[in-house]
Amino acid sequence: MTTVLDSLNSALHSAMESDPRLYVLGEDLLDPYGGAFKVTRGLSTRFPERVLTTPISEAAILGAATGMALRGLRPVAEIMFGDFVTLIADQVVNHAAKFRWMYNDQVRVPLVVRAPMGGRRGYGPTHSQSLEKMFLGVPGLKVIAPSALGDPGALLLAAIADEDPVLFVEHKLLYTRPLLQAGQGDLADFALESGGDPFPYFVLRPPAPPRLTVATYGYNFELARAAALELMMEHEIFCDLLVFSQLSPFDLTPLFASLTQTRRLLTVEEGTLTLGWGAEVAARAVETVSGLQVRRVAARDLPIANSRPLEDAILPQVADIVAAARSF
Amino acid sequence: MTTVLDSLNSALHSAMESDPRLYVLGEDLLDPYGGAFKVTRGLSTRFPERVLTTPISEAAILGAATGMALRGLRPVAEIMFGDFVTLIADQVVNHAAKFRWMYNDQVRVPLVVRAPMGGRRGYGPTHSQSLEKMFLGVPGLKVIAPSALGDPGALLLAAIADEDPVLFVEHKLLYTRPLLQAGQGDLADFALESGGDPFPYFVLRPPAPPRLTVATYGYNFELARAAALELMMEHEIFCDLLVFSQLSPFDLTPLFASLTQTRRLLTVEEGTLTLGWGAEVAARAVETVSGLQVRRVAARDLPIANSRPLEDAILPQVADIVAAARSF
Amino acid sequence: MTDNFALYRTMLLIRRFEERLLAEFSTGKLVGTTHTYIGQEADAVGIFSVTDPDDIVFSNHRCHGHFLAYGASSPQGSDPYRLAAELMGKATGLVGGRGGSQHIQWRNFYSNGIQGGIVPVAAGMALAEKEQQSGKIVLVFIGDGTLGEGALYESLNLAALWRLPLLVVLENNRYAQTTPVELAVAGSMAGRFAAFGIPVWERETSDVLEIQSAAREAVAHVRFGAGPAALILHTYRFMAHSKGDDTRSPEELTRIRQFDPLTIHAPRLSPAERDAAEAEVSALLAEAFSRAASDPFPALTTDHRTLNTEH
Amino acid sequence: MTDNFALYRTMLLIRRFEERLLAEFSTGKLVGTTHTYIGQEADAVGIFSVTDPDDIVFSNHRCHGHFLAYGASSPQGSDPYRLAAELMGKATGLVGGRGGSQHIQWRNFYSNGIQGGIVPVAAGMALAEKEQQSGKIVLVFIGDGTLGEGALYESLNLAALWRLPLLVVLENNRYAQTTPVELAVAGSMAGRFAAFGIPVWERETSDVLEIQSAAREAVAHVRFGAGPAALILHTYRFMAHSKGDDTRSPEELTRIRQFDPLTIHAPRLSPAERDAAEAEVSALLAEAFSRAASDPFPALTTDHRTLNTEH
Ligand SMILES: Cc1ncc(C[n+]2csc(CCOP(=O)(O)OP(=O)(O)O)c2C)c(N)n1
Ligand SMILES: Cc1ncc(C[n+]2csc(CCOP(=O)(O)OP(=O)(O)O)c2C)c(N)n1
Ligand SMILES: [Mg+2]
Ligand SMILES: [Mg+2]
Repeated sequence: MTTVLDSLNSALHSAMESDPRLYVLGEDLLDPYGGAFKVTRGLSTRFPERVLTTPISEAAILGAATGMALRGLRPVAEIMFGDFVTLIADQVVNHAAKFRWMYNDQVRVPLVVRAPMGGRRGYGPTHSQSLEKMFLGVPGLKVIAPSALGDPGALLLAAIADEDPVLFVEHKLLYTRPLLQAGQGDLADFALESGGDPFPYFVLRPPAPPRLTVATYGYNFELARAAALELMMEHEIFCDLLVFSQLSPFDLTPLFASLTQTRRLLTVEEGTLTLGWGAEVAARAVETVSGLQVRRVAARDLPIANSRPLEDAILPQVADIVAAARSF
Repeated sequence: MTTVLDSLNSALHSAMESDPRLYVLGEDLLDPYGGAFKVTRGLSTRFPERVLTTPISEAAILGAATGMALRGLRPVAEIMFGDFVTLIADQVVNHAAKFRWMYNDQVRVPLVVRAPMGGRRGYGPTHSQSLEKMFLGVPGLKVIAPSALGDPGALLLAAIADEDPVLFVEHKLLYTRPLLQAGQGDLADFALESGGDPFPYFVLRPPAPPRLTVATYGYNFELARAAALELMMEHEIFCDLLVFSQLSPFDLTPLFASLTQTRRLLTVEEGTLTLGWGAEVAARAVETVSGLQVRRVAARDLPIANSRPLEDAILPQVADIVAAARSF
Repeated sequence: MTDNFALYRTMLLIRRFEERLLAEFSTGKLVGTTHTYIGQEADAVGIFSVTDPDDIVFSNHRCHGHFLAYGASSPQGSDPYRLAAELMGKATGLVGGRGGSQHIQWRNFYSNGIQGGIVPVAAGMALAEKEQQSGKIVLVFIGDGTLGEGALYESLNLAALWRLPLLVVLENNRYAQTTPVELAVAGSMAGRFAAFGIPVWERETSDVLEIQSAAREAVAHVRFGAGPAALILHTYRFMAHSKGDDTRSPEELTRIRQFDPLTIHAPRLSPAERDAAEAEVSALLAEAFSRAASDPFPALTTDHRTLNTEH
Repeated sequence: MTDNFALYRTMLLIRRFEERLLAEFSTGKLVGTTHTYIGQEADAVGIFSVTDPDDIVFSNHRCHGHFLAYGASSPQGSDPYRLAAELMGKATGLVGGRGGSQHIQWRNFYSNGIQGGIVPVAAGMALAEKEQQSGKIVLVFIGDGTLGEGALYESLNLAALWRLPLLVVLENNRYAQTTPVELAVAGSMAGRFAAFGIPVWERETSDVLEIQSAAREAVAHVRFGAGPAALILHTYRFMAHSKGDDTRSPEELTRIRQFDPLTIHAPRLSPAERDAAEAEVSALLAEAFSRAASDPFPALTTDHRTLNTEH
C-alpha cells in the first residue's frame, strides 16, 4: 500500500537523483529524523551535500531558496508547519513571486516551498491552520495541493519542474492515506475523469444525473466524498465531485462545465470561510454561469481550538457538507 | 477645505490629548518630518513621550504594539508603506488577532495598525500594492478603510476605541482629497444614506431606479463615482453606489437590500482581482440574492509596474468600471 | 520549611507533572502534542524564586514548567489542576481548552507556540509597564533554536534603545528539536545580546541555587531600570523534544542525567523533607489530574461562531 | 589613464547622473521616487574596483550608484542610458520600465526596495555560487537603518554557518530617512556581525583609495573561501533621503560636504584629467538622457494580462 507520504518521499528521492541542481532545505530535515512529517526522510543519507538543515529562520529559508533559484539551483524548501507561512509572506510576495515580472522576465525563480497545513490532530491554534488562502492569487506564484487522488509525487515533480515559484500545500492528515484508485473501494460508483496539465484536476461523476457540483481540494476531498456517498445512499442526491490540485492561478474550466448542468455549487475547504478558496471559486462561477446557487463549507472564522470537541465544531465535517448539499 | 489627511491628523491629535494611554509608533514619525505621509505630524511635538519613532522593524513594531495593548496602553502603529504588511503577517495572524479568542476572552488587544496602501503614483512594484486583501477574514482582526465620504477622522477614532486589533487601510491618494459633502458638487444628484455603527457604510442612490449596484471602498470610490456619473450622463445607466468602511468582518446587509432590486453587482477595488475583497462580496451576494449577475473590476493579477502607462494599464480605471457596468 | 525545600518541591512538581503527562499521552488519553520541561526545572524555579509575583512572563512552546514555577511565586499559588485540564482540552482549563499545551494564559503569564514572535510582544509589554511605572518587569523565554528567528533581534534592538525592563531568558538545552546548536547557532550566544549593548548573565549549571543567584542579579539590573538583560542558562532536556522524537544516542541520554537538577539539589534537604515533598506533590497531582479528567469538555456556543462579527 | 582617473571618472558619473535626475524630478519630468547616491560615491566605486566583473550584487533602494559602479567594472561597461530609460519608465529601460528606481536587474546585478529582505536572497545566491564552484562572490548592500530588520540576522547566521561567499556592505550614512542612527541602532554595528563570527572591515572615510584597500581585503577573504565578511563604511549622504525630505540643519549639510569623495580624490588627478573626466561624463549623460527621453513607453501586451495563468 502506497501512502501519500511514500509518494511524496519517493518523488523527492527521484528528483534529487536525476537533477544535481536540486537542493532541499528546511528545519530538522536530517536523518534519522528526516523532517517533522518525514517527507524528506532518507534524503540526507543519500544526498548529504544537498540537504540543508536550517536554523529556525523561515524568512531566511525562503530568501535563501529564492537566491538559489535565481542562480541556477532548484531548491525545495520545507516550512515545518504551514502556520508559519506568515513568516515567509514578505519573501514570497515581495521577492520570489515578484522578481520574474518586475525584472521584465529576465529572471526565473524555480523554487518549491512545501508546507504541511491543516488541523484535526489537536495541535492547537498555531499548528493547525490552513493558511494557503493568504497566498492564492499572489501574482507570479502558483499554489498546488495534492490529494489522495492521482499521483501526489508526480504533482510534486511537476511543481519542481515549474520555472516559477510554487507553494505546495500538504494537508497533514493526507500523509498516512493510501493513494486512491479510480473505480475502486467506495469510489466504485463514480466515473473518474481527469485533465489539466501538469497540475491535474479530477472529476468524479455519479451514476445518475448530478443535482449539484462539489468543488474541493486536498485532504478535504476525503470529507467531500464521504458526504457524496452519504448523499447518494441516504438521500438520493447525486453530486459531481471536482477535485483541484492547482489552487492558484484559478483555472476552473471543468467546474463551469459541470455547473452548467447543475447550477448548484458547493465548495469545501478547511481554511476559514471568509476569502477562502471557495470565495474566488464562487465569484468566478457566478461571473460565468447564470442562475447559479452557491453554498460554501469551510472552517468558522475562528482560531482553531486545541480541545477536540471545539476543534471539531470549528472545522468543517462531513455532516456540514451533507447539510449544505441538502439545503439547496 | 479639510482634507482626509487633516481629518486623520486631527483625530490622532485629539485621541492623544484625551487618552494618556494612547501611543503612536512607527518609522520616521518625529517632527518636523512627522511620518512619510504626514498623518502623524505635530504629534511628537505635543506628546514627545508618547510618539515612538522606531527602527526599520515592521514585525517588532507590530509585536510591540500587541504587547502594549495587552498591558493597558492603546497603541497606534504605522507601517510606512502598506506593501510591508507582509512583514507583520505573523504578528497579526498568529499573535495580535489570535490572542483574545485563544486565551478564552481573558485578554483584549486594542491596537490599530495604519497602513498607507495603493498605487497611481509611480512608486513601483514594492511601494504601490493594496495588500489588505491578505488580511480580510483573519479571525479576530477588523479591517477598516476610510474614503473621502463621511468623517475619516471619526472612523480612525472608532478604530482606536475598538477593543480588538484593527488594520486601518489608508489609500495614499486619499490624503490630499477634500472631504466630500453629501448632496454637493458632483454628488448633488445622488441621495446619500448611511448606517453602520461605528464603522459606517454609505449608499448613494441615483435619481432614477438603479440598474446595477456598485460596491467599493476607500480611494476607489473616487473612480466609482466618476464612472457612475459618466454612466448616468452618457449612457442613462443608473447605479446604486455602496461604499464600505468596514471591509472585514464582512457585513453586507445594505448591499443585499440594493441587490434585491438590481440583481447586478459590480465590485470595484484596487488590489489584484483574485481573492480580492470583491470575491467575498460576490460569494456572499450569490449565497444571499438569487438570480444575481456579477462583475468585478480590480487590478490585474500582476505586480504594479513603475512606468506610468503600464501602471495605468494594470490598475483599474474609470473606463474599466464604465465598460464593466455596460457589459451586464 | 526552608527555601531549599520550596525550590525542591516546585522542581519536583514540574518533574512529576510532566512525567504524568507523558504517561497519559502514551496511553492515548491525551492527543495533540506537548514539550516537557524535564531536566530544565532548575531554570524556571531558580528564576521565579527571585521575581515578584506580579512580574510578567511570556513563555514559549515549552511552557508547563515555566507556568508551574511562575505560579509557585504567586500568592494565589499555581494550579496544576487548571494546567492539566487545559492539556486535556477541558472547559475548566487555563484558557477553557482553546489553547492547549503551547497557548496558555493566567494572570500575568502568557505563552504562544510561534518561535521568536513572542519576543517583540514581550518588549511591548515591557514598554507598557515602564510607561505606567508599574515596577513590573517582563521575562521572555526562548530556546537556543529560537536564536534563528529575526524577530528576536528586532526586539533586542528596541529593548536596548528604549531601555525596557525586559529579561530575555535563553535556555540553551543544546538542541532545537533534533538540531544541535552547532548546526544552528553561528558565533556566540552571548555575542547576540552584546551586539545590542545588552548585558548578559550566563551560567553552565543545573544547580537551582546558582541559577537563582544569577537570576537575582539579572532581575535586579532590569528592575533597577538599567534596561534589558539576558540570562543564558546552559541546560539539558532529558526527554524527547515533544513525544517520540528523540534522535540522541542512549549514551548521551545517560550522560546528561548527571545534570539532574533534582539530584543536584536533593542533598540540601533531609530525607524526611524529600519524602514530604514527594508526598505533597503526589497528592496534589493525583487530585489535579483526576479532577481535570472528570471535568466537561467545552462547547462552541453561538456567539463564538464568528469571533469578529461583534464589536 | 591612471587607475585614479577611472575611479574619479566613475564617481563623477554617479554624481552627475544623480544631479541630473534630481533636476528632472524638480521640473516634473519624472514621477515616483528616487534615492540618490551623492556623497557616498566612493563606497561603490572603491568596492567595484576590486571585484570581478562576474561577481553578483544585490542592491537596495539606493541602487543607482551601485549599478553605475558595478557596470564600470564590467567588460561590457555600465549603461547610464539604460538606467535613465528605466527611471523614465521607458521600454528600453533596464527592466523595461517595470521596476523603476528601486527595482533593477542587469547581468548579475539585482535590486529591490524592501529593506532587509534582500539579504537572505543574497545568501541563497552565495550558496548557489559556492555549490556550483563558480568562484563568484555575492555582495549585498544595506544601510544603517536596515540593521533594524530581522531578516538580516537570520541571513548572517546562515551565511556564517554555511561559510557562504557573501560580503555584506553596510553603508552607514548616519540616517535612515530622517532617523539618526542613535535612535535606531543600539550597541555596535560591528558587534552585529561579530555576534555571528563574521569578520568586519570598518572604515570611517570618504576616500575612495582607503575604501578600495579595505574592500580588497574583505573581498579576498570572501573569495578565498573563508566565509562571509562585512564591510562597514561610515559615509555621508549629501542630499535628501529621496527628494524633498531632508530634516537636517543647513550647518550639518555644509559640514558634511568636507567629506566629498570627489574633492578628496580630485587632487590625485591633474586638472586636465579632471576636465577630461568632466567632459566625458557630461557627453555620456547628455546622450543617455536625451536618447532615453525619446524612447517609447512600454505597453501591456495581452500575454502580460495575468502573469500566472501560463505555465
Ligand atoms: C516560527 C516557528 N518555527 C518552527 C517551529 C517548530 N518548532 C517548535 S519547537 C522547535 C524547536 C525549538 O528549539 P529551541 O528554541 O531550542 O527550544 P527547545 O524546544 O529546545 O526548548 C521548533 C523548530 C515553531 N513552533 N515556530
Ligand atoms: C521593509 C521596509 N521598510 C521600510 C522601508 C521604507 N524605507 C525606504 S529607505 C528607508 C531608510 C533606509 O535607511 P538606511 O538603511 O540607512 O539606508 P539609506 O537610505 O540611508 O541609504 C526606509 C525606512 C522599506 N523600503 N522597506
Ligand atoms: Mg533548545
Ligand atoms: Mg542610512
